[in-house]
Amino acid sequence: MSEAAAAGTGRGYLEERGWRSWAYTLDHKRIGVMYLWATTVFFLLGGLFAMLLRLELLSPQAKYFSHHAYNVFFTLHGAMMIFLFIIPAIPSGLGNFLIPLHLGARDVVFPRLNLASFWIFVAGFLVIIGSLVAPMDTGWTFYTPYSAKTGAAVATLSFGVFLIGMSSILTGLNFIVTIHKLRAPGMTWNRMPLFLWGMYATSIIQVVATPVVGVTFLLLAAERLLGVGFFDPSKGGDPVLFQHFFWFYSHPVVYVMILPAMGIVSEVIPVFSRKPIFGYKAIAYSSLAIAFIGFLVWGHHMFTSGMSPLANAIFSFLTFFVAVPTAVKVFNWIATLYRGSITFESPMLYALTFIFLFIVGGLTGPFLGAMATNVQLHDTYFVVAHFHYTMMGGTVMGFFAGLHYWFPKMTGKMLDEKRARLAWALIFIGFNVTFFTMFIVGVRGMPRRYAEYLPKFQTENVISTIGSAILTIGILVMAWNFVQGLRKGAKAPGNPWRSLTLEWQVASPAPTENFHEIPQVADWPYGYGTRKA
Amino acid sequence: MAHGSRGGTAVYLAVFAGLLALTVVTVLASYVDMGLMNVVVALLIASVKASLVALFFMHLKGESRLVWGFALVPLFFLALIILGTLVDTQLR
Amino acid sequence: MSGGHSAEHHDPVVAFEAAKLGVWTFLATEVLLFGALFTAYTVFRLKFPELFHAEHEKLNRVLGAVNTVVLITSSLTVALGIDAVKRGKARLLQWYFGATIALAGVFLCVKYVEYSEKFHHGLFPGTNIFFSLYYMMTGIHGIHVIAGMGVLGYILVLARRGRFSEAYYTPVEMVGLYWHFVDLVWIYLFPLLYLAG
Amino acid sequence: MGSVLDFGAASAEAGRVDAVFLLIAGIGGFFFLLTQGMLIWFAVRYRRRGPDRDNETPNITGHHLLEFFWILIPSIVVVTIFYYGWRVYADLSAPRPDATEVYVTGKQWLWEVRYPDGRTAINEIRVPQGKPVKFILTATDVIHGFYLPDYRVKMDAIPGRLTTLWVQPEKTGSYTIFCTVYCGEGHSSMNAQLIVMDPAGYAEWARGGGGTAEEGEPLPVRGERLVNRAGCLNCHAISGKEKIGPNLQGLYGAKIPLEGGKTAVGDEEYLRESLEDPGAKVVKGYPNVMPTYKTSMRPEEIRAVVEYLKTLR
Repeated sequence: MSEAAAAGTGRGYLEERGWRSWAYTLDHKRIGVMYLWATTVFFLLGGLFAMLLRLELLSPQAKYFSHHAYNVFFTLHGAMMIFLFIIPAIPSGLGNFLIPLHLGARDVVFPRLNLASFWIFVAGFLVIIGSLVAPMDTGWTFYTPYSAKTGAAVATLSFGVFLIGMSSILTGLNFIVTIHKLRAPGMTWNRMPLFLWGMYATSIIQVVATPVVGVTFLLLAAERLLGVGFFDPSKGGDPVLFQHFFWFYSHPVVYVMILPAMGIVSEVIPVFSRKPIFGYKAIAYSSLAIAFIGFLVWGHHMFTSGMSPLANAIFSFLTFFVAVPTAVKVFNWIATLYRGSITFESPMLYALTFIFLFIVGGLTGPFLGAMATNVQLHDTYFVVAHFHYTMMGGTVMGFFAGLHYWFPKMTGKMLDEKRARLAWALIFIGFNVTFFTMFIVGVRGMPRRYAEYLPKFQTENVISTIGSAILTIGILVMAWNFVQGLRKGAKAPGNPWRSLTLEWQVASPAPTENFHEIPQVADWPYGYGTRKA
Repeated sequence: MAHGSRGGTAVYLAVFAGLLALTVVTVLASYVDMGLMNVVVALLIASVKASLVALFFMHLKGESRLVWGFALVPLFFLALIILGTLVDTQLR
Repeated sequence: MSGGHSAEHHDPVVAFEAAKLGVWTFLATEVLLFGALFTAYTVFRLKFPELFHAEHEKLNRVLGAVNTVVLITSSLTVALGIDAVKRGKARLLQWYFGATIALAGVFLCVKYVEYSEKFHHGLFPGTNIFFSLYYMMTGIHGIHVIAGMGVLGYILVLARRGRFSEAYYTPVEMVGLYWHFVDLVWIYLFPLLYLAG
Repeated sequence: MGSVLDFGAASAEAGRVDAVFLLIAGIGGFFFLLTQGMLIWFAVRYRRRGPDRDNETPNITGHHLLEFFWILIPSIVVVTIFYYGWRVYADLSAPRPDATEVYVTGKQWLWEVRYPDGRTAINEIRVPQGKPVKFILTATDVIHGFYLPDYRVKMDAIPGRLTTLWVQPEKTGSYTIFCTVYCGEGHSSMNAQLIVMDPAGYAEWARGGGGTAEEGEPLPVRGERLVNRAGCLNCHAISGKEKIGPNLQGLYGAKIPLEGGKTAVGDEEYLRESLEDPGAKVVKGYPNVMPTYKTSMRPEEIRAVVEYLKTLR
């Protein structure tokens, strides 16, 4: 693709040592790596809480923990996984690392702002830790009036989430302007790697939706501290208004999570199929379409909240149209495999797993979009299963694909493939055992967020817990593989996957300023197939 | 970079005068009881004022389509959150 | 939101355009930040028209109008300041931006008078929905005014050090955009809270 | 209830919801087999057969007609599903004449039931078979969710508002009601029963003033029944591992440390007061969250509960 992708001859970006070289760095790659470390910690913490939940659910009675402890655990599991892991992991972590490399730029357009976002993120995290003195027990959704009344440190936590949100906004802003202004010469919009399209759509959501949740949390804090009553029915307020504000952000934000992961899959599939991506424009524009439609559907979280019948009907109708661009993507990925020359290295395994699990997550969506079945399944384990199939089966698998794919570029080391495949197998089996049972128990009527449950639901719960143990072992094997790869992985060549995107045309690990000379781009990055069709 | 024009000051002063005049108008209008129209009139005047500020003070007038896009897109989402919420709260 | 260490920024036109897009994107965020408050206003205003009518009479229309004029004037001085530096009159910029900061201070003083008068009459953020809205909207706007004074002051310091000329005034223009936006929000807050009850 | 395949719908309307479910499951199943089948088939069929093949893959970059169809077909399918789901829901939530009205109030953490004739009950709703029921829901503290899985319906109970939910009971029996909106510590214990009675039995029960004691039933026995039914055991254990409130065994006659440093003697008056005005003397170390039973239990019922508690020495 690139005529003069001047292979970087400069020093690797990891060469400089000492904590100052990290804490004050303006290098997007280092900032990305710092985000990845931070989010890894939260992923493991959030996973630990999930394990505690699954442990408790072995028994129908609250056996190991008090109800309060259980409630705190699921709140922290949700809040950490959402706000501290899955929202920043791909956009801020991999996104930071890759966007300038993909664009053929030396850095993002506002490097200082980028560093500031990272430290705001850390500050938000510290505030959230501070709120643990009276740990949250509201669920990650913070529904009023409960969150206005509970004894937990809601105001503190709100402030922490506000800071995280600010970091997210500034990152999104930075990426939008970077993609507009720093594309290398010849890099037209339709020559951009599809990961960038995903990131661009994601950034728009971050910039537009996040302030709403920010101010909502401020209002919640004001409700507790100043007695403001927007959400308090005794003062004439409306608790459902909180839900509108919350979901105006929190529905689009699931696309903040999934769109970049879809971008990663769109990168990985052609490389390991040795074939051009099928339907580039359809995949690119469907990212924007998903981001846009994603804004119109927040009410589908509220069909049982006593919304007006018209609002119910409109939101249900619009919800279904998210399915269309999503289906288009899935069809295009599958069509890319057709007549390829497919190999199954770990990034490809995870990318294919993404498609497999995301199809399940996607096809269970219409049950929740259709009003009649939504009213039955809302707030049951069916929703939990659907959410985890899309977010963990989707986003997290995409994230894992990305980590395995770009590990050589980030570290200059190769991962052990055998161990990676063992981890993949365990994760795949464990995930399905854990979460598919939740569909069943949800259809049978088990509500979510229950510390104790009716004995008739026990079989499914025990199976699910066994699955989660397998899943955990798989993730630990994967983590071990990353550690071993960092310590003694074989030295990575510049382009181990024979990819055509720009980041692979420079040395591994990537040089400090990415490109010695700004590359000239003459073609799209998916020109793998040579034979006429 | 674009350079300031000599006519700039005059335009700014004219816009300023317009904004002052509209402020006076809107305050006076608020003393006339027009029922629901009071809000409509107040918002109309405010929107004219806001447009003046955006077009001239914020130089939107001479900007590229890209910047116009960046300026107008959030207004769509603003309308969206207000209307989407009202479809529920007004029709319950 | 000024430049960085990379080679791209050596091209001042790109840097200026990028900074401008950055600020407009930031303003998009701000629109939605206030957007949630405007939504709450609309919802409750339609729910409790009588309350809004009765309570808005307790606000001081004259002080509100004075503050409107103050903010509009401060917007003018910012615009004139930017115009001055574009024409190479960097010293004039300092005067205009100094005036802007002073006007922002006046605005806050008036706000302080209004708040303390309301507190004196027992009207607090928790009193009723109208005053909840009044305090939250003007309060968050007030925070923006304070932040604006901060960045305007920073520009003033840089201007004193002679950083700006007709060749380079990117930060001046960017801060100007932000300040106009603060004015723009008030242009809506004033009639919604003080006039159209 | 039964197995996964037997959906166990409690009414014809619930059966209609199941039909929507099955329709979506059918369509979903078809697309599942189609997409996963192609995914796996392509992955196996087109695996790499040799390094030389890598450069010979065909240069296919898209196909407009295919793209068109896989935009068009999903669009038609989803609109169909939307319409069907919306129709069934609209019928389910449409008002019906001659309904039995039941007021249900969610409180942390019990359901208070009030019939139009003034009778009240806790965590137990009795309705006659064959007549539509209109639940009028609200809450006093936080949002709760009123979920009847056997009828496939759910509606939130929101403080300061009334929401409604309709069901058409057709079979007698007892159906579980869950709280589905997270509401704090006792959320998962906030269950209730919907008891559908045959019309004759219901009429007799209604005439009897609602669950009064059988003739000559000793007070402690009646009290035990009330304690089991009124949600007390959601928050209090009799003995053993504590729940949200203090254990019931040994309360009577004990010296009880209170919040604020005082102590109280657990006599009849204390027990009565704790039922009618729970916030007056809160046992040290426990949250002041218990609702009053003053309105939902009659004085003789309170007396029966106290007598029962006295037996737990």
